[in-house]
Amino acid sequence: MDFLNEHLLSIMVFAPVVGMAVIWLVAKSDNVVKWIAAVATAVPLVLAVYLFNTYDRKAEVDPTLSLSPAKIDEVRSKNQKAIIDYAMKYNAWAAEVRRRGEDAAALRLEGDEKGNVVGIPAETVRAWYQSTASHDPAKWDKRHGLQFVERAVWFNVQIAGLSWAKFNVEYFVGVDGTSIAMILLTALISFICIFASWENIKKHIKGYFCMFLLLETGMMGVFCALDFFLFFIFWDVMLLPMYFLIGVWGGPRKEYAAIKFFLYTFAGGVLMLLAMIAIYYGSQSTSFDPRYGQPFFKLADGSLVQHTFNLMDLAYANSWSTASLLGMDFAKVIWVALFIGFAIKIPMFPFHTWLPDAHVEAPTAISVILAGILLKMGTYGIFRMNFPLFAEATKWASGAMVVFGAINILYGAFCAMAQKDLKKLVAYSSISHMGFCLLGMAAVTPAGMNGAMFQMFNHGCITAMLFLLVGVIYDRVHHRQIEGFGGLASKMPVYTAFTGFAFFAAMGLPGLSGFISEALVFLGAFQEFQLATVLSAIGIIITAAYLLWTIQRMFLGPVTDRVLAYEKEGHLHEINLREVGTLAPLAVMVIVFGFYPAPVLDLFKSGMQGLTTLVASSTGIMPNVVLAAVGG
Amino acid sequence: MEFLKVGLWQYVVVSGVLFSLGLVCVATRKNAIAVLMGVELILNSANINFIAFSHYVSGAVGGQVFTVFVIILAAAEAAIALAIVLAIFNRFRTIEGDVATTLKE
Amino acid sequence: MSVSQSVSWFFPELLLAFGALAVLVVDLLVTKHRKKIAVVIGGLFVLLALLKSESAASEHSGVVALFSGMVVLDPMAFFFKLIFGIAVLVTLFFVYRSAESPEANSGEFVTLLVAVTLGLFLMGAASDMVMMYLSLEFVSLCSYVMAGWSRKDRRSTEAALKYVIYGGVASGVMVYGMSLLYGLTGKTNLFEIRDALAASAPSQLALTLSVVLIIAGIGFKIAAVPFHMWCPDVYEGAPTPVTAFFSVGPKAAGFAMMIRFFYTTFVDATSWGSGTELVAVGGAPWPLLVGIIAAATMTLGNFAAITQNNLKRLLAYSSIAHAGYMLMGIASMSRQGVESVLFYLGVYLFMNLGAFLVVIAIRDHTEGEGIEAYRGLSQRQPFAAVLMTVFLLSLTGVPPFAGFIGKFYLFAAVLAKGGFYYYLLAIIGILNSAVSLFYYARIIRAMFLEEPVVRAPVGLPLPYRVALVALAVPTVVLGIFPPLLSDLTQVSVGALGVVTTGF
Amino acid sequence: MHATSDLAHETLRLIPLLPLIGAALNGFFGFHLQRRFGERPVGLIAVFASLGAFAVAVAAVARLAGLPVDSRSLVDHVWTLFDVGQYLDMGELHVNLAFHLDPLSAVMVLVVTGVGSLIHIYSMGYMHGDKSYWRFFSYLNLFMFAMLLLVLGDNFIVMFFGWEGVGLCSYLLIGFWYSNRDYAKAGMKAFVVNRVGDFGFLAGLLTLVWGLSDVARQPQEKIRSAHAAVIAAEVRFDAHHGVNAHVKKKTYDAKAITARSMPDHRVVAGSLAFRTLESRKGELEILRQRKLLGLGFLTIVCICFFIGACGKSAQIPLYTWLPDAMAGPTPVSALIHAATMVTAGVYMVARLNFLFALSNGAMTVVTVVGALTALFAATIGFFQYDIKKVLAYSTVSQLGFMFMGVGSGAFAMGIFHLMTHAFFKACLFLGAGSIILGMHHRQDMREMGGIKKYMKATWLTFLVATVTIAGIPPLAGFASKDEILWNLFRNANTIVPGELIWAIAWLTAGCTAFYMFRLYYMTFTGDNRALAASKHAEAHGHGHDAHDAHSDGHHALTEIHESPKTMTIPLMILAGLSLVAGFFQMPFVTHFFDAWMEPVFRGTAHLVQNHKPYGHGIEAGLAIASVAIALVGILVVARRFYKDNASSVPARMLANPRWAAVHRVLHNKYYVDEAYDAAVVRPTVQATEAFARFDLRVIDFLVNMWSPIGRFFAWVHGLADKYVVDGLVDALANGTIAAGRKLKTVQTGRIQNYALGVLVGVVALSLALVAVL
Repeated sequence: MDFLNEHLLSIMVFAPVVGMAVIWLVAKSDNVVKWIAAVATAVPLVLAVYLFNTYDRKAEVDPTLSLSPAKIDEVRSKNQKAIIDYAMKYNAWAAEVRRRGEDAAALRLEGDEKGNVVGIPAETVRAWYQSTASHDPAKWDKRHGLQFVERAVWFNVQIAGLSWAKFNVEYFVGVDGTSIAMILLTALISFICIFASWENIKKHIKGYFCMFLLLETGMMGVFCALDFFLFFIFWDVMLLPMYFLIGVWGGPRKEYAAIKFFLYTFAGGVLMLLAMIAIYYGSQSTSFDPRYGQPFFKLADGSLVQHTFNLMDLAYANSWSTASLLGMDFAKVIWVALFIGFAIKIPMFPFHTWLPDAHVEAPTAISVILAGILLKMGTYGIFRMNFPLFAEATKWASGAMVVFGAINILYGAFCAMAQKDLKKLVAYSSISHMGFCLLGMAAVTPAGMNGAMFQMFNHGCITAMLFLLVGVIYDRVHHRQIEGFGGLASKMPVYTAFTGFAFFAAMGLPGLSGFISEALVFLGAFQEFQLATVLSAIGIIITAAYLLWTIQRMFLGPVTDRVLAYEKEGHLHEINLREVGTLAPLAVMVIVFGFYPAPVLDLFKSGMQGLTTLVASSTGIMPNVVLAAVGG
Repeated sequence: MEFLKVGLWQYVVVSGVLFSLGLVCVATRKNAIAVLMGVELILNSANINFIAFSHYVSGAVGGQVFTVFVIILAAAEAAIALAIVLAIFNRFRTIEGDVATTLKE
Repeated sequence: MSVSQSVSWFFPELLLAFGALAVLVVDLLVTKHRKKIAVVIGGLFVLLALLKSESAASEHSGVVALFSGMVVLDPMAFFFKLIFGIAVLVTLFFVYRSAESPEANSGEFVTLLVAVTLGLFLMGAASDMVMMYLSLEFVSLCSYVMAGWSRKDRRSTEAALKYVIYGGVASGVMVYGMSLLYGLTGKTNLFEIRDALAASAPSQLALTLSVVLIIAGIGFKIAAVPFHMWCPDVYEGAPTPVTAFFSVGPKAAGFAMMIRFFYTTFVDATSWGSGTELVAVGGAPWPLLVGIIAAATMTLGNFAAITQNNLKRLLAYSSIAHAGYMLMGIASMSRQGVESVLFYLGVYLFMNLGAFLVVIAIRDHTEGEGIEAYRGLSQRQPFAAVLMTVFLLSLTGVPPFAGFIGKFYLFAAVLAKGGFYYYLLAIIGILNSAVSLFYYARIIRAMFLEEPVVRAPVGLPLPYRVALVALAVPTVVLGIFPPLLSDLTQVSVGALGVVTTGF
Repeated sequence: MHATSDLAHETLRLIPLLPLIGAALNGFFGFHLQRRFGERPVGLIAVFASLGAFAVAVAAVARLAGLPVDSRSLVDHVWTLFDVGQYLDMGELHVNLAFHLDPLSAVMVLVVTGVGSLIHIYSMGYMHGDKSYWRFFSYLNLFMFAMLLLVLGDNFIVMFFGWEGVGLCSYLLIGFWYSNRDYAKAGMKAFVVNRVGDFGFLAGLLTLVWGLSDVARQPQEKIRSAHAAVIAAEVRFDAHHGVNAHVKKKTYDAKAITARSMPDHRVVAGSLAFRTLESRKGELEILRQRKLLGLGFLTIVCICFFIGACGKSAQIPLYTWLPDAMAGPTPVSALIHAATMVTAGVYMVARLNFLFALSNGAMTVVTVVGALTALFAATIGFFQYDIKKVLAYSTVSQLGFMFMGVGSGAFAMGIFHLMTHAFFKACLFLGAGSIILGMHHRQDMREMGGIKKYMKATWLTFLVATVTIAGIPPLAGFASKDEILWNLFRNANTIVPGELIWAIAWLTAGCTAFYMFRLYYMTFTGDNRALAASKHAEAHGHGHDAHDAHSDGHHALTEIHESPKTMTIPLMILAGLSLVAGFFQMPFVTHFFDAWMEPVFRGTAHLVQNHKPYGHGIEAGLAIASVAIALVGILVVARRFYKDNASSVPARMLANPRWAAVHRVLHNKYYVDEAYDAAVVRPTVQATEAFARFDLRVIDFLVNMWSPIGRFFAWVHGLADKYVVDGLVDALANGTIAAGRKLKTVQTGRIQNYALGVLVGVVALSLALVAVL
C-alpha cells in the first residue's frame, strides 16, 4: 500500500501505455485487445477514484508559501540585507581570484570551506540557512496544496565549464485539487470511451486501442506533471495518437480534419516551447547562497541549480531575472505566447476552427475525448502556467481574456444555432461553453476561478454525454443531419430522455452540475467585468434556444416518413444497454454534483487558495492573514 | 618609381585579379572543363597569396608548404573531375535530344 | 610532440589507411561471388579503428596535439570519430544488403568508404589550415567518386559531375580565404592564429572576407545555403546508401571543422575554462554570418522540401534544413550552443540513417522512391511504417523522440544567449520546424491514411528489421533519457579550445 | 432582524423531498408499474407524495404559527452548495442548500401543496386512459418539487433552482403530447421566453452581489452609521405612524437595536440568503444612494429582477408564452399556469420587498407594467373562443393585479390576491377541464352551450368561481382585489399617481367581469351546439362529415357526461375556498392576513408610503365603485349573451366596420406574436446563419489560406530550384556535351549577369583588401 501511495500517479500515468505494450506484443484476437484496453483504462479509473477519496481536502495550506515573489523579496531583503552584503564581498574576492587565472572550479570548492576567510562568519551562514529552511524549495508538499508528490531528477545536464549551471529536468508529478478533478474526468471518460468504441471501431482494432491508450497516458501525464518540460513532453505525446485516431478511423474528410488538428496544435506547442525555454532562462530563485554568489534552486536530489522547469519553484520561489524581452515586458510577452498556445486547445476564437472539423470527422469516442478532456487542457494549462507564473501579467491581460471569453460564448452559441449537423452543433456548443471557463478565470476572483475549474469538470461530463448520444444515433442511421429526423421521441423514448437530460444539463439548468459552475463564473466575473459578463449571460438564452430547437426538430412532433423508413429497415432500435452504461455514470455525476457540488469544489480549495493569494497579492491586495504570517 | 618596387601588395593584387578571373570563369563557362580551369585559377591565386605572405608576413615556410599541398590536390582533383567529365561524355553522347535533365523534377 | 610520439597516438588513422589497402588486396584475391567479404573486412577495420580511438581517448584525458599541431586528439575529435564510425558501419551494412549497392566493384567501393573514413577522422581532428584543406579535399575526392559510382545510371554520373564542379569551386574559394587569413596572421595553425589575433587585431574587412570565403568551403560540405545547390541533385542521383552516408558523415565532419575553426580561432582560450561567457577574439562577425546562413538554410531547405515527391530528394532538402538548425547552435557562440550541435548530430545520425534505411528497403522491394510508393505502407509493411513514423517524427522534433530533445537544446542555446538577433533566429527556427511538419506529415499520412496503390505486402528481411530497430532504439531512448548522449557531448565540448601553442 | 431568531427545523426538507421521491419513482418505474398494475398505483404514488408534502407543510406552518410573532422563522440547512473565497476579504461567497419558512413562504407552501394536491387528485380522473399516465404524474411531482424549492429557498440560488425547475416542468408538461408539433413548439416558446426573464433575474443578482461586495470593502464605520440611520428611521416610523394599529406596538431602543442587529459584514458578506441580505441595512442604504447608468443602483437591480418576474409571471412584454402554454393538459394549466408557477414572479417581488421598497422607480415600473398587462390581457380576453385561452388571458390579467399590489407597496395584499386567485382560477381551469372532458376534448366555446344541464357539479363550482373573479362581495376575489385597489389609490410610492393606476385597475375589473361572464354564458347557458350539430349531421347522413372540421376530426358528440368524483370533489373544495378565503382579509372586517404577514414586511413598512390621507369613507366609496363596475360588466354580457349565446360576437357589432376592426385586433391579440416573430425571432435566426457563414467563409478561410501561402512559397522556391540551381548545373552539363561534340570551348551562358555581379563584388573586395593590407 505504501508503494501504491508513493507511486500512485506514476502507475496511473503509465498503466495505459503498459496496456498498449501488452496489446502490441501479445494480443491476437480483437476481443482480447478490447479487454486488455478496458483493464488498462480501469486501473487509472480505480486509482483516480481512490485519489479522489483519499485526497486530504482539509490540508492546511501555509499562506506564506504562496506569496508573490516580489513580496518574498521585500520581506527577505529586510532580514537579510547583511548576508547579501557579505555575499557581494565574497563575489568580489572570487572575481579577483579568477582574474589571476586560478581554476574556477577549484575556487568554488575552496569557497565552501573558506567561508570565514572571505569574511562571512559561519554563524551568519548558518542563520541564513535556517531562515531559508522554512521555504526549502526541495520540498513541495501539502503545505503548498500538493499531495501524492513524486519527485526525482530526470536529467541534469551539465553545461561544460560551468559545473553548477545545469540544464535540468525533473520527473515531478503531484496533484492539487484541480488536477484531481481533471484526472478523475480523464480516467472516467477514457474508460467509458473504451466501451463506446467497443462495436463501432471495425478496422485496425489493435492499432486503435494502442493509440487510444497512448493518448490516455499523455492526458494523464499532462494533468499530473509539475515540471514544465515533463508537461510539454506529455502535451506533445498526445498529438500523435490523436492525429491517427482522427485520421485513420475518422469520417469522410478525416485527412483534412486530422492535418488541421495536428498543425493547429503543433503551432500552439511550438509557441509553448519557445515560452518554456524563455521561462527557464528567465528563472531566478529567491533563495540565495553566498557560497555560490548566485541564487539557486534545489533539485530533488539536493543539487543546486541556477534555472529550473519546476513549476512550483517557478511560481512560488522565483523572481524573473529579466525585466524585458525585446523592449517589451518579459512576463507579458511570455504570458501571451503561453496563452495562445493554450488558447488553441481551448479553443478560443479565432483559433477554434479546427474543432468543428475534428469533431465531425472523429469517431464518437474520440470526439468524446477531444471535447471532454483535451479542451480542458487549454484552460488547465492557463491555470497551471499563466496564473501562478505570471500573476501580474495575468491581471494585466484579464480584460482581454474576458473579451475573448464573451466572444467565445456568444459566437459559439450563434454558430451552433445555425448548424445542420448535430455533431457540429455540439462542437460549437463546446466552444461556447469553454468561453465560460475563460470568463471565470479571467476575473481572478475566487468565485470566478472556482467556477471556471468546476465548469471544466462539468463540461467534460456533459459534453461527453452529448457526443456519446450523437454517436448512438449515428450508429443507427449513419447520418447526423438534424433535418433528417423528426418525432424520434415516440420511437426511441429512452434515447430521447437521455438526450433531453444532456441538453438541459448543457443549458445549465439548476440542479444539474453545469449550473453551479456557470453561476459561479457569472458571480465571479461580474465583480470585475460587468458589461462583458452581462453580454455573456445573453448566451444562456441563445443556448436554450438552439438546444430546445434541436430537441423540437429531432424528437418532437409527428414521426416523419424518413424515421418511419429507418424503422422499417430495422435501424431504429432503442438505445442498448452498453450505450446506457456509457451514459449513466456521467448522468449520475451531473445530477449529484448539481445538488451536492461540495466534493469537487472542496478539492479546488487548497490549490485555489495559493493561486488566488498569489494573483491577489501581486495586485497589492494582501490578505491580512498572510501579512501577519510574514511579519510584513 | 616607388610603385615599381615589387612588394607585397603587387602580389596581392595579382592574386586578387587572378581569383576574380577564376570566379568569372567558373560562373560564366558552361563547359565543365573550362570551369575546372577556373578552379585552377582560383587555387593558383591562393598559392600566390600563400607564397607572398610566407615571404613578407610570416617568414616561416608554412605558406609554401601549403602551396605544395594545394598544387598536389589540384592535380588529384583535376584527374577525378576529368574522369567524371569523360564518363558523362561517354554516357550522354549516345543519346539524342534533351540531355542531362534527368534530375529535374 | 615529436613525430614518433605522435604516430603512437595515430593508430586509428593508420589502421584505416591500412584497412583501405587491405580491402583492395582482398578484393583482388577473392572470387567474384564472394566479393562481399570485402565489406566485412572493411567493416572490421573501421571497428578496430573505433576501438583504438576509444582506448586512446580513455588513455589521455586532456588534449594532445599531434604532428606539430596538425591534428589534435581531444574528446570532441573522439566524439566525431564515433559518429563517423557508426555512420560508416551502417553504410557498410547498407552496401552489404542493398540491391542498389555497387556489386561488381564492391571491393573498390569499400576501399573508398574506408578511405573516406580516414578523411573524416582527420577532418574532425584537424587543427591546422593545411590539414583542414587536405582532409576536406580527401573526403571530397572520395565522395565525388562514390557519388558517380553507378556508372550505368545516368543520374549517378550527372550527380558526380555536379558534385565535383561545386566541390572544386568551394574548396578553391576556401583556400583563398585561408590564404588571406594566413596573410593576416602569418600562421596556419588555428591556435597560433588565435593567439596572433588576440595579440593584434587585424583589419576587420580582410578578416571578414577571409571568414566568408572559408565558410563557403565548409558550408559546401554541410550544404548550407547558398552553397547547397549540389545537395539535392547529388542526394537524388547517388546510390541510396551513398546518399545516406553523405547526409551524415561529411556533414558531421563539416560541422566538426566549423566548430573547431570558429571556436578555437575566434574564442578566447581562457574564457573556455573560466566558467563565464565565451569571449570573442579577432572581432570577426562570424556569429552573425553563421546565423544568417542558418536562417536561410533552414528556411530554404524546408520550403523546398514541401513540394518534393521523391523521398530521397525530400530527405536531401530536409537534411539541408537540419544543417540550418545546427548552424543556429554554432551561431550562438556559447558552450551550450556547441554542445547542442554535437547532441543534435548524434541524434541526427540515428534518425536520418533510419529514415534512409527505410527508403532503401522500400526501394529494394518496390523500385520506388516517390511518395506514391509509401501510400498505404502501414497495410503493406506495418513494421517499416511504424519505424519510419518514429524517424520522421523525431526529425520533426516531436516528443518523446530524440529529435525533440536535440531541437530543444538548440533552441535553448539560442534563447539562452538572449538579444533580439537570437530571439529572431529562434523564432525563425521554430517556425521552420512547424513548416517541416508539412512534408514529414505528408509521408506519415501517405503511409497511414491513404490507400495503397498495390496491395501486395512488402517484404522486409530480418537484417533490415534488426538494423531498423537498432537505429530506432537510440532515437527513442535518447529522447527519454538524453544524458546518455549529453554527458558525452558535455565532455567533448569541455576541452575545446584548451590547447595553447607550443607543441 | 429576523436572522437572529431562526429556528432549525429539519423537516422542512421533507416538503420538497417527498414530491421528488414521487417523481423519481414514477419516472424510473412508472412505465412498468402502469403496464403491470394499471394507472392506480402510479396516480396514488403521486397523490400521496403531494399530500405528504402538504401534511408536512401544515405541521411546519403550525409550528411556525406557534412561535412568537417576531421569531416566526424556521430554517433547514441541508448542506453547503458552494463556499468559495473565504480566505480573502474580497468576493467571498457562501451559499447553502437551505430552506426557510416564514409567514410569506408558509402561505406559498400551503397554496402550492394544497392546491397542488387537489389538482393531483383531479388529474387521476382527467388523465385516465392516457398511455403516458406515469410520465404525467412524474412530471407533476417534479413540478411540485421545483415549486417548493422556489418558495422555500433560503437564498437566491436555491430559489433559482426552483425557478428554472418549474420552467423545465412547464416545458415538459406543455409539450406533454409532444407528437403534436404545435404543442411542442408552445413548450419551447415558454422555455425560451422564460430564459429571457431568467437573464434578467441573473443580471439583477449579479449586479446586487457586485454592489454588495463592493460596499463591503467600505470602512466599517460608514456602513455602521448608515445602518444606524436606517434603524433610527424604522423606529421613528413605528413610533409616529403605527398604521398597522392591530400590530402590537413595541418600544424600541434605537441604540440597543443598532448594537444588536448590526451584522458583522465579514461573516455575511458573501451570503446570498434573503434573511442575511435583508439584515444588511447599512450596505443596502449605501447602495441605494449609488447611481448606475444614470439610475439608482437598486432601481437597476430591481428592474432586472422584475424582468425575471415578467418572464415567469407572463407580464408585458414577456407574456406571449402563457396563452400558448394552454397546449398542456388542463390540470397543468390549472396548477402551473394559473395557481402556482406563474405567481412565482409576484412571490419574488414580495420576497425581495426589502430591495424593491428602496426604489420608487422600480416600484413604479412594477405597478405600471402590472396595470398595463392587466388591462391589455383583459381586452384580449374579450373575443377569444378557446375556453382555456380566455382563462389564460384572465390569468395574465390577474397577475397584473398582483403586481399592482406588490408594486404599490401592499406586498401582503399582492400575496393575498395570489392566494385567492390560486383558489378560484384553479377552480375555473379545473372546471374548464371537466367541461373539455365532458365535451370529448372540445375546447371551442362556439361548440359549447347548455352544459349547465349536463354537468351540475361543474356548473355550480364554475359559477362560484366566476362570481369570485368578477369581484362580487363577499367572495375572495372581491376581498383581495379591493384591498389592492384601495392600496393603489392611496399609495404615494409610484412616480405615476396612484389614482391613475387605480383607474386602470378599476376599468380592468369591469373587463374581467365582462369576459368571464361571456365565457360563462357561452358555455353553460342555451343549447349545446356540438350536440345539435352532430344530431344534425346524423340526420343528414355522412355527407356532411367534412362540415365538422372545426371539431378537429373528433367523433361526433353524442353525449355529455359529468366528470368522475376524483374531479368534482377538488372542484368543490376549491369553490368552497373561493367562497370563504376572502374572510382572511375582508375590507372593514378582518385583517388576519395582514397581521400574519406583518413580520415579513415590517422592515419595509417605513419605506412604503401608501398613506395618502384618504379616510374610510373614500375606501368604502371605492369598494362600491369596483363592485359597481363589475356588475356593469356582468349586465352588459347578460344583455348580449343570455339569450343569444350561440353567436360568438354580437352580429350587430361586426356589422359596424369600426367595431369589426377592433374585434379583429383583439381577436388576433394585437398581433404581438407576429410582431415578435418579425422583430426578434427571425433576425436572431438570420444572425446565427450570418455567424455560421462568417465562421466558414472568413475565419476558416483565413486558416486554410495559410496552406496556399505556404505552398506558394514552396512553389516559388521550387521555381528557383528548377531554373536557377538546376539551370546552372544543366548549363554545365549542356556545355560539356556541346564541348564534347563540337570541341568548341567558348560558350557564354545565360547566367552571365549574375556572374558579373559576383565579379564586381569580388574585385571590389580584393581592392579593398589590398588597400587595408
